[in-house]
Amino acid sequence: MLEQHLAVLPIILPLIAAPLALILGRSIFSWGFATLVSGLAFLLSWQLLAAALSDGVLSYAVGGWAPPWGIELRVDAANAFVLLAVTAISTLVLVYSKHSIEKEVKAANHSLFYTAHLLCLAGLSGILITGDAFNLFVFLEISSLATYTLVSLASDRRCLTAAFRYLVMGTIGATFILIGVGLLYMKTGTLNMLDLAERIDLYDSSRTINTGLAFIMVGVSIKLALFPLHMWLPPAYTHAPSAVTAFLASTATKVAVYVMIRFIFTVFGIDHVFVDMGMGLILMALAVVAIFKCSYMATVQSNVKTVLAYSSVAQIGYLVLGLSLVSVSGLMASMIHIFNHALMKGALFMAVGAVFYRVGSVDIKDFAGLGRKMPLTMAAFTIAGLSIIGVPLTVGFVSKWYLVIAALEQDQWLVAALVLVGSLFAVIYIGRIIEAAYFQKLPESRSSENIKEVSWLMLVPMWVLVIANIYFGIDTSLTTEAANSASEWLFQTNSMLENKVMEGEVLEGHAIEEKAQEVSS
Amino acid sequence: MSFILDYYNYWVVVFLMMAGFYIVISANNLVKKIVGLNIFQTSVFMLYISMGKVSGGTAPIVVEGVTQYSNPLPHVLILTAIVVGVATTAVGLALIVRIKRAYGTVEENEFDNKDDVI
Amino acid sequence: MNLWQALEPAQLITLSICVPFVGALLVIATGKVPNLREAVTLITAAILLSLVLAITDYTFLGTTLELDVVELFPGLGISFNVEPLGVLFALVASFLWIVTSIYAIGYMRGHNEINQTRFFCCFALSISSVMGICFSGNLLTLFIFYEVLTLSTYPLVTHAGNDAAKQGGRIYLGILLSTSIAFLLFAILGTYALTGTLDFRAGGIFDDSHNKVVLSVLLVLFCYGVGKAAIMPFHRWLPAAMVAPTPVSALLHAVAVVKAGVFSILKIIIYIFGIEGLKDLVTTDVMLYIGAATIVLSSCIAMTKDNLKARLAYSTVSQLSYIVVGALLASSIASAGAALHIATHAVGKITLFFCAGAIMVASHKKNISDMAGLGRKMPITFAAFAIGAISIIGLPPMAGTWSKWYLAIGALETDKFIIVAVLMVSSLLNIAYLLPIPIKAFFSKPAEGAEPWRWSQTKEAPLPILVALTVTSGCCLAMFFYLQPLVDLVNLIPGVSTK
Amino acid sequence: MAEFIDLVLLAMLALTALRIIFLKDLFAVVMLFGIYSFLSALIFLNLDAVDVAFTEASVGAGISTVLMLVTLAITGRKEKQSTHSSLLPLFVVLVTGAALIYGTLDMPPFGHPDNPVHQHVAPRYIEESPKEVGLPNMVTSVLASYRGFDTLGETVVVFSAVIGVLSLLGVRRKKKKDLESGLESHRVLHVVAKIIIPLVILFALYVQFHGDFGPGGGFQAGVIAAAAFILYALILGLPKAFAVVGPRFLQWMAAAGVLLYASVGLYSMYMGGHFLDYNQLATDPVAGQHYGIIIIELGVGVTVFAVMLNIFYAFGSQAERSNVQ
Repeated sequence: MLEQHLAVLPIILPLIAAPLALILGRSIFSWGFATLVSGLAFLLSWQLLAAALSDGVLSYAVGGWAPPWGIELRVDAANAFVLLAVTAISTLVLVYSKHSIEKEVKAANHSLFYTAHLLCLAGLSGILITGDAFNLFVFLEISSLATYTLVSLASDRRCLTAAFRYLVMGTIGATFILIGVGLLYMKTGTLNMLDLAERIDLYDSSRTINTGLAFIMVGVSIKLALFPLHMWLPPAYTHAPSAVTAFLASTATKVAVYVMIRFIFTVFGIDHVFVDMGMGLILMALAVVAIFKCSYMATVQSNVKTVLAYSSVAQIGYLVLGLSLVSVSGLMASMIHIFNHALMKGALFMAVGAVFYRVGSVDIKDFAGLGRKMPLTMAAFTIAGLSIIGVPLTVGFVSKWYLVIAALEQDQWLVAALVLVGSLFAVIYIGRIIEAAYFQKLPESRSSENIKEVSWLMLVPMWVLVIANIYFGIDTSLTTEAANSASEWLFQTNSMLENKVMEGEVLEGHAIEEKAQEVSS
Repeated sequence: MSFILDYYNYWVVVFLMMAGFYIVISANNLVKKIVGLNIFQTSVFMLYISMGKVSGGTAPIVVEGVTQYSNPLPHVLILTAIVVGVATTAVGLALIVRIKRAYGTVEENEFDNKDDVI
Repeated sequence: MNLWQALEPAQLITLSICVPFVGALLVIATGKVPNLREAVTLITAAILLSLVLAITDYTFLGTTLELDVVELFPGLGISFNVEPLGVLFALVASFLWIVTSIYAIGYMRGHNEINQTRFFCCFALSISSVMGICFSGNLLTLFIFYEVLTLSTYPLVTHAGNDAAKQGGRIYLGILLSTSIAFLLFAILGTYALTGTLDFRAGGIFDDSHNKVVLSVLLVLFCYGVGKAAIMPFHRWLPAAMVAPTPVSALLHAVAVVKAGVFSILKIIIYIFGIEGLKDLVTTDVMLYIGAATIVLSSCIAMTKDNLKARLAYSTVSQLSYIVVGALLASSIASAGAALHIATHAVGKITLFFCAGAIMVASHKKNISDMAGLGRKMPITFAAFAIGAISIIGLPPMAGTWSKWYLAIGALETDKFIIVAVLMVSSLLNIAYLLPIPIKAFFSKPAEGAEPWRWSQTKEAPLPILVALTVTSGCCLAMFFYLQPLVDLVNLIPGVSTK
Repeated sequence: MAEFIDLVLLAMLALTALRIIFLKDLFAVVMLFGIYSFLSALIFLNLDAVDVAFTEASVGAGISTVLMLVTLAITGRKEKQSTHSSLLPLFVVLVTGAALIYGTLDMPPFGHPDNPVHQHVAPRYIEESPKEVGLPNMVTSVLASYRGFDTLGETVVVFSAVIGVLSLLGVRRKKKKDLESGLESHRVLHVVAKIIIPLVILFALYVQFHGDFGPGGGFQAGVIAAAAFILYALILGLPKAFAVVGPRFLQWMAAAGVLLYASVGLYSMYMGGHFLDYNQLATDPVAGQHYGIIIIELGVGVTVFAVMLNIFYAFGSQAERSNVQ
């Protein structure tokens, strides 16, 4: 029973839990329930990844209607891997959020908060797993609406304008995706991604298809905050409640990056996107500019959450750069970084949230002297910060290693050098904060305040992520294996598509996928 | 001429979309931005419905003696999309109400003077 | 002298890295009881020395010690491989750690420093990472411990916590991390992309199939990537690091950290490029002359410094480039000189720093101009200073003579007369900026305006400090007469010979 | 003829959109938006999309416009002159528009029966759905069965909207009764309302259960039923409406609708099928489809009703608060 429905459960579990969490009403019940559900979703996605790694692909026809008539859910190593990261972070953030939320969100809204969190989780899982282009739009909107709500729940009024800007930009992005999907549908008559992939090649040079691709790319780029469409992200991350920022920073944009990968590699085909349309160069250029511009922006901010928000935009540059290299190793670098960056940013934002919990503000000057007052929190921040910088034995180093190796493989020596030079900015923006925490005295005005370490409920999730930062920085076998099979899978599917065009044969239904599976096994 | 007949519908729809899009990104008032967003989306709905139309067809409800129906799938998609649109609108308007209460204004250029909008 | 025969030889590597690490943890644990904490430090240092001596034994016996710890990337991980050059460096570092620990106890207490526990803990951590660098079996491992060393010494540099210390720390971390990430890591990744391996191999891992232009670029990247070697223009961090307490400057910024830098360059040249392979690269000469320029320029800068530690720092910059130049001369005898210079310069320079610290503790004087006549109050200190200075200059009967001798012969052999000239000029400059200090201290009168009541109270520094500096200056002398074990060790390095 | 109507409507739409761009009076803008919505509903009708037209009329011209008007009552009706240049937006729009026009050039011709959309996937809906699902309204079949997962998502989107609105605005029960709210003094309106409201609710029920055969369904029915209560609240004031259905109850209703929908899916899983596989609900697949669709449409209707009404409550109580101030 469970195995049979493994693909659909991670979506419907939080989906059904969300209204129940609302009905439960009391903050503590909703919290416990949401955490439990998210933990279950994590276990399920663990199973799902194991199944995907051993069996290749799981296809699930919702409603029993075979694709392309019904909606298909498709799980492969790639999305199962991202899903694992999303559910893991969600669970940890939920554990963390109990106290954090008590401080930052009005008591009346607590159960709404947990409901919205579950809705967001359901939306993100749906985006990852679905194999239907329009269904993706629906889940995108579920997660987006929940996200706007979550951002606007903070007590500072600035969260409202941030959420509004996010809403307008996000809706424009979603509408662009809707236009793109519409154009594809118009030319192919189908919405199933695999079916789309097969039919798009019949109309290879069509202007309509190209426009559709462009609109989907721009729409997704807004959602993943690719420079220069990132303007919504820094205010949203800065003013949202800390638990929300920790969750969003490590999941939402990653899911959007996956959507981009999904469309490029399994729908349009890399030849079409990168060779015919020349997107590779555009993406690469934007990614490099993002790395430099936003890393620089991060060094001049005074609010630590803004610093980390700009850092996130820069890190998205690394993700996009990896996939723009158009190679198995480049894609693998992106997949690994999706996972690793979630670990780093989750830990960093949790640490910052802990500081907010005690100090009530997260300006750099408020970090002065916290190294002594909150040793565990600041140690967590330091280790995760070193990970962002890319110091060896942390996940950041692993990501950077694979990305640079991938660039060098393509003889992109300049890009490789830029990646490394770009990461130097992290030394500055993380260094400023650490220096304030450890080598500045607590201001006189604060010495009377009772600043001490936060409760274990906040520390445990934070440290789980920190330890994961180190563990996966040393034992890279799990991430490497999953990312590698994910990217190989994506490339195989893609090359199958292209072979088909070359041989001129038209494969019906899911024949391509079966072929790809044969090759992989 | 047949070229124009084939495409005039889409062109006008594109114009409408862009009118909505322009309102979203140029309007100063937040309510007007939401109006623009709605116009933008409604026009996209028209794009979808246009592609579902079959000349000489009827609404996709089984009627005796009719063989040519318009395509029901775009209709289904747009039903969903309309709901998504109104949901976004409601949240957006709720945000505007709160912004008005918190800042005393809903004009974009007036925030800049008030230190808050990044 | 092998106390550890019961153990599997390869485990010695693990132990030599773990012992200081565990020592660091114990220092934290015993932080509340200073006497116990210091005892822990000394015992750890003694155990480490015995471990390294055991490893030396094995090296002379020809036993290969190898250890693969963990695989980070497919086919590539943290692995250790003991070779003679590393053993030489490990010997120097572990021996001087004991001496410095004794010194540090006297200094830190005499100076009433704050945060002593953090100090001793980070100190032990950096020694642990130095051991990692010594025994690293591939570039990745070297890089990892190199970064750990940078990070664990950062708190030592910013120890004082005031604005000057923070500024110094920023420059220190900024330059070292930046160069290591932007150049060294890039060079390592480039090497990996070209060859598919990062292992240190006798004769190097590059062969004729690799593009010489790319290799030339890689050489430059490696040289500058190892920022700890302080080749101009990336030398600014070393004077900046002088804000640290003197024991830190002594052990880390005269021995462990800076030597880790030049050691890395030497190791990369010998085991990655190969001494032979170096000869074909166009940038070898370029870097050689940059190194030569560094020698002369920083000696000139040193003359202008009145602050004793700053002068010593620039002297260090200059001396480090001797080793770089020796390595880049691409001759077996010059390389031997470079390797020996690691040891001889270490004992000489640490003596000088010890003296600087002793003066600071005893008389609170930092500037050379204030030290006139001080020699009569602190004869032992200034005598040691004179010995150290003569060793650095390279005059008999001090240790420094030998390494400079070999370097000069190497330069002559390769017909690089400019380098010979540079070595001569530099020695003259050394005389000019080092010898006047003890001479003035002994033979001049105190300057006008010195506070007489304070002057009369000045006496020699505390006993631990005197013990330490006597030992190191004794070493300077002893190594002139008894250098043979080290020479034997150096001769074991593939492609390197003193003959 | 149809093309001609289409052209006229499109021209009117274009005029409306242009007028909205330049108008600064927001009340007029919102009213024009209502008109725009109505016109597009007419276009949908003209293009055979009766269900969509129904929905657009009730949502775009109805609920959205009402919400915008309430918002305007709080924020004021004048847009101020923008200080920043409008050149950049114009440029962005022109580029986007040019891209779209470029994209239209390879589009299949409008209304042509050989277009890919009519050749792939859709034919099965048209030909088989009356047999497989057993409903004459293909839109309902596709909506509720073939793409039932989308519709579940849609219901959840609506649910998310109410979560957002409630967390932002909250519904306040008024404590003081002294202030006269609504239009209580207008006797005529009372009488008319009392006649109309039951009729509207009856119509909503009709739309709810007739959706299988003609245009309509849970979504439209929910909106219409909500409209009846909104009318009630407008005329008799929020407190009286709260007495009939309170906001708290509506929250539960909204949750219950989603759960009802999802439980059909879970039950079909329990019966051994896939999620939302209605064939499992009864021994006869077609009957099973019918049961499934009725229940999930009910779930949609309940949720949409509760959400729309609750959103109105939230905005309404805010507006009253600003009136008091």
